[in-house]
Amino acid sequence: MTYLVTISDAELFELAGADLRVDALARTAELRLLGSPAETVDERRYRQMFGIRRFEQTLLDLFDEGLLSGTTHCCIGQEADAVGVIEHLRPDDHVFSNHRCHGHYLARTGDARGLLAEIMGRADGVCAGVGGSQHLSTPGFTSNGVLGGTVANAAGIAMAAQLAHSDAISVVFVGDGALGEGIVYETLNLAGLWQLPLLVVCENNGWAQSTPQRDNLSGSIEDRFQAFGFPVRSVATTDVRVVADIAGQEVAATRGAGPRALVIETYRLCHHSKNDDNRPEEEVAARWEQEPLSVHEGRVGGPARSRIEQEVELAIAELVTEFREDGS
Amino acid sequence: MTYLVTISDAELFELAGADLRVDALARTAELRLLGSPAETVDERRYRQMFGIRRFEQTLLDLFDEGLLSGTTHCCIGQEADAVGVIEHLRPDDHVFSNHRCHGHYLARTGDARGLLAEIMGRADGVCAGVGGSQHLSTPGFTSNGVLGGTVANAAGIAMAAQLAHSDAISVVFVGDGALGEGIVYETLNLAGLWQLPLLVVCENNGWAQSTPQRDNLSGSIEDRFQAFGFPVRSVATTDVRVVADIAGQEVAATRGAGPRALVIETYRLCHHSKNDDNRPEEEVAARWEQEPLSVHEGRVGGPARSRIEQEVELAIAELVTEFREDGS
Amino acid sequence: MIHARVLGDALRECLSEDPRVVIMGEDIADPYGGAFKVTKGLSTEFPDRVRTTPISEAGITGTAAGLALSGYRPVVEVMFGDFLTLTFDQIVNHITKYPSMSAGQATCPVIVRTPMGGGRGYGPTHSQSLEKYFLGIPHLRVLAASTLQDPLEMFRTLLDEDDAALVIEHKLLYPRQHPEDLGALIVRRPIGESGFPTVRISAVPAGDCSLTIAAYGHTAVMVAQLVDRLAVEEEIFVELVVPTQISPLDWQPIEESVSTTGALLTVEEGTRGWSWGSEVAARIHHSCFSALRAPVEVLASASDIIPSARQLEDRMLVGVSDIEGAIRRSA
Amino acid sequence: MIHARVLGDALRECLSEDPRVVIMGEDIADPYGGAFKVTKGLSTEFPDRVRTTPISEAGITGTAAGLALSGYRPVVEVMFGDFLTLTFDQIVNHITKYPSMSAGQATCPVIVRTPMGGGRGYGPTHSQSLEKYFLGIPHLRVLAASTLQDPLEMFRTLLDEDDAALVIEHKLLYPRQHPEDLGALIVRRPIGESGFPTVRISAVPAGDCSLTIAAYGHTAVMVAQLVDRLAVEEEIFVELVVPTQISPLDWQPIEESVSTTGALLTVEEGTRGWSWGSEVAARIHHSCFSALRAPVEVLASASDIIPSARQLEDRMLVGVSDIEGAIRRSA
Ligand SMILES: Cc1ncc(C[n+]2csc(CCOP(=O)(O)OP(=O)(O)O)c2C)c(N)n1
Ligand SMILES: Cc1ncc(C[n+]2csc(CCOP(=O)(O)OP(=O)(O)O)c2C)c(N)n1
Ligand SMILES: [Mg+2]
Ligand SMILES: [Mg+2]
Repeated sequence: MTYLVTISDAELFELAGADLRVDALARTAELRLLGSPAETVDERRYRQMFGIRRFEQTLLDLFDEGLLSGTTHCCIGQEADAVGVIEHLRPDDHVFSNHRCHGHYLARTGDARGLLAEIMGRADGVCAGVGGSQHLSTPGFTSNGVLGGTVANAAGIAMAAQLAHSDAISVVFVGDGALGEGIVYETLNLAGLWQLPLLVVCENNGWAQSTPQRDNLSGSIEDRFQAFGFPVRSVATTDVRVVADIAGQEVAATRGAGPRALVIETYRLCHHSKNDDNRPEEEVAARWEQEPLSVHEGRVGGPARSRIEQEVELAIAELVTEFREDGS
Repeated sequence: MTYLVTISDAELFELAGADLRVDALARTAELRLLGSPAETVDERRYRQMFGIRRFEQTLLDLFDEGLLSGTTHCCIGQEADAVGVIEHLRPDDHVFSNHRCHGHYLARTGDARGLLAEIMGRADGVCAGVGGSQHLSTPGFTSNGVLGGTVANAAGIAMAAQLAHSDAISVVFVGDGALGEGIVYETLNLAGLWQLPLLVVCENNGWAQSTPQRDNLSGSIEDRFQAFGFPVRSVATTDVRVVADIAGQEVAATRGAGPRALVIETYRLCHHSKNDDNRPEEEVAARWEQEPLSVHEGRVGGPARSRIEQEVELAIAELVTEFREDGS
Repeated sequence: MIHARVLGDALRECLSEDPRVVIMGEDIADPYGGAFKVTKGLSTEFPDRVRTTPISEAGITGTAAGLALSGYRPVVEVMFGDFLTLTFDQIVNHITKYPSMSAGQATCPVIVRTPMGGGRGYGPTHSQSLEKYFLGIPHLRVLAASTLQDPLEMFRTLLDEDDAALVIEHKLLYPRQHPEDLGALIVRRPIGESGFPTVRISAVPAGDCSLTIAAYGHTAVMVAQLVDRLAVEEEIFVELVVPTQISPLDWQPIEESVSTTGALLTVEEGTRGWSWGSEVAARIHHSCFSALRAPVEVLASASDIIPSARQLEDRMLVGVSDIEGAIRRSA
Repeated sequence: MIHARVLGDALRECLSEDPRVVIMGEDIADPYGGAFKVTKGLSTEFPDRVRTTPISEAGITGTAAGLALSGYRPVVEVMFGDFLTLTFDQIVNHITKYPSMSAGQATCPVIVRTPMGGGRGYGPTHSQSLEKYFLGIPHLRVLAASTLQDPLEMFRTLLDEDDAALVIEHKLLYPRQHPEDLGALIVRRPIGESGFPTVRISAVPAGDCSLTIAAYGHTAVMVAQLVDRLAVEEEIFVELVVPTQISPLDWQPIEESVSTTGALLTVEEGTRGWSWGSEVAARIHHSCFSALRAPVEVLASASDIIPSARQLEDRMLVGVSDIEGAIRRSA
């Protein structure tokens, strides 16, 4: 059996026994990458990012084929955020995500089967086909396609950890465009005031649907967090190592402490959803030069890379074949 | 005939002819202070602040007497803000206010009769008794008791000026507590982005109803405005001269230009509404030492002060007598 | 004891019994204890779990949602029911969605409580009864507290279940004695005492009543007094049916009553048009089509804002004389 | 021409005719032209008055309110009807309040337009028909566009008046030919052509119909096709009544129809319980009590969220076969 993506490590399974998450783990173990213990951190990161990339590219193909319907938002180009941040989280931490949640979900759970089934509207999807692409829920992970409100929800999860005297943290991924929503600032105020263990990760990809940042954002993202008393770190990178280093520090600093913000300047290389990209072609092309896989791949030896890629491709192919057969 | 409060000057009447405001002026002229042309700026400011003070104290007395019902929020201690800011406005500017709006309304219109009638629920009130204490509306002035949303409404008024290529501005008074509302930040973003001629005057009195600022505000008020690209001025004063100087500059800078914020640190000396003050007595007592009338009164000669005080007292007394008789 | 204290004591009891309970709201902490004093004393006893918040209705409610997703039982106080509008997105698109869109994996049992109602001259934005906009939201319970029911029973039942709930209270009930003194009236409660009972009140046995009146909250208390007075003074006998949960509604008690009386009047303080009574009329006229000797009458306030001036407010809101008139026309 | 273009052209016409018109919404500017392309081209022609905004539904609507208070005629596009929840406070406590609470001194004629509806697999938060929560808001008009009406006429009427309005559109109508091809059906419009006409559609003269169906928007279009098919294939004759303004409602056309047919069915895509049809049933059963030979039937979707999976969504939302079943039972 091959596995697609991992977030697991020894600690995860240790904790999971005492935790609701055990169900989710069991249900989704099949496509969960444990990797061989011999796999390096760089290999694991590559495997995860490659897994997310190929998963989403497969989704887009299936859409084109007419096998999927509805809508979907891929994170092609932003995989380093999901992987670099989430590798630092424990099972009792919580991730809140938005419309663009596949990468976060896969990095968090490895559950490619549950996610593909979900997006295909199958009863064995992680939310039985009810939630669909943007509404995922499993212990330790929630997403909602309505922008902004998730930040408040994530703050409540942080407050729960605080009330329980746990050092678990709550991480919320939010786009630059969603910073238009007022509830974000209500929450920054509240989280700052009550010193909730909330890490806001702003994936600043410079665009919101069709709108460039210059047309929807005034002032500065970093200053906004700072103005509410959040320590802010900011980085412009698609390098998973860089993300992981800084995210590791931020996760650690949030644990048992107050809220923080991490702003990652990145870029979405795919359409906003399926067929709606009006950005200048040169702009997109230039960003392909820095896409996370190519930035990172040199750190993984050729043979290891081929093995990982083959395993991932195979896992996805098997899944697609299986679902295709079910559907026919 | 004596007049209570003024905002008028030659310019006002010049413009008013071409303007809707003429109705409001006519309707309320009776208690409008034109003052003698000989009256100095300091005398006029004293008259206005004294007028607001005595008007509100009278309100509270009438409440105790049972002649008024419902609720009301007085601005005793904060009169310098209303007077010092609004004296710079033209008839075609607009003032948006909140629950604590009597001072703003009186400084803007001088319409003590319309306001008292309104709060008493009389058909000749400025809003026919429908709006009541916190929902006033007259050309150039609007208030709403629902916190936060008014800032967006005021931005729309600024946008109207901008679209009309007018250099009128929109001024909104907002409390420190209302900065909890998300729509405030949605508006800051929008106003910053579109460079709307909006002046946000934050009356930072350190309390929101029963809640001290340390329990409801994280970070810094000034930084919040700045983070959205607003130039901010900040001043801690109850001196109408100081307020007027800085407000004059801010009003001028907003005209035909983009949004700005003026934060005035001040103090409310009365209850939040009628009977709900839980602040430490010493804290309140200490602030009485700096109340705007006593800070300013030395600048008005004794005889002028007596004359002004008598005129104002008389005007209010006449009004109360008249309404009392109507009611009996 | 006054109603506000009964509510406060019920909340205190919940805080004591159930460590998952967390109360949040604007100005709810001591010494102030909330705009209507319901939470007075609670923050002193439970400082961690009774929190005064910034003025952020949406943010608080959204935070409560997160707490609820994590197994806590947040109770949000919205200072005036009028400001529920700011929580609407959290209620419709977050709180009531998470359990269902996760196919039952998540629960999000947020309780929002808030005072509705006019009669105090607070004007257009502090006097409304906005519950009608929250009726029929899938997966939301809407409950109306009054001096006719026990709030502790209601809260305990909510804490035993996993549903999101909006509890509406009424400003005019806060200072009122609780429980309501119903004198010689016959009061029937469902056997087995559900936490959300539908209380039935009449002066004579239901079989002798010529009209069913459905009402809740403060309006129901007004009607109860009329039931008594009209029986004693004029021998007009009606049965009042007071549901605790007003959406979704248990139709059975109303149907049972109407099948005997043959006529139904609904009364509520909110504005007319797509109001609580509309659905009641639609459903009861359907299920009791042949039993009804006249169409269902829906009495609600004018479709307008609530003026500040007391005399204008009185004219605008459904009052005792409006109800009395409607009863006379229908009974 | 497709419906989306007809809507867009109507807006273009309004922008040309009336310099007070300002359109604001998320991603509405060219080249994108809005999530559903209704505004395509408009920002190029009217760059000052057609503005893409940040993602701030409340802020935009509140800003529109200020524009409207200043004499402009803002038209806000909310990208998905689901996000109207975020505008609720501005609509309830600001926009509809200013005119009335100023005793008529202010006007605040904001128009909010938004696509409702499912059928595209967009899932629980992008498929809802939330209009029911906006029905009966004092001083708000709620209008439903469809291929059966002329949106230009509607917008022009709104621009001639001073009322705030919510215009709901439907995602499934955008790509549809407009006007609807009604073949041989008899279509009656009120004489004098009000801007908010109630259109009546039947295969045979109304007097020969055995059921009135009230519906709006996309649902009305579905019903219109059924009216035709059932008449041709099975000689079931029903009259469809389609109001443009769904709240407040002009009762007269429905009453007139029901007084002939003796039966009424309402159909809507929103969830059942305190829905559009509830008020229709409540009012019509009252005004046509003796004319009705059976209770009014209210058909709406299940009181649940809208699943993403297409087969689950189909099952949950009112569809043609549900309507057909209801017609067979009632006609
Ligand atoms: C409340 C709300 N308003 C609007 C939308 C529609 N919408 C979905 S994604 C999106 C753009 C979000 O941009 P950003 O937050 O930068 O995230 P990105 O798509 O760039 O990852 C918009 C406008 C929504 N889902 N929710
Ligand atoms: C949306 C909303 N939430 C709550 C309230 C209740 N309320 C009225 S005034 C007030 C305190 C406001 O504090 P601040 O903005 O500092 O103004 P101040 O009273 O100090 O002048 C509160 C909570 C309201 N009017 N509107
Ligand atoms: Mg973005
Ligand atoms: Mg304050």
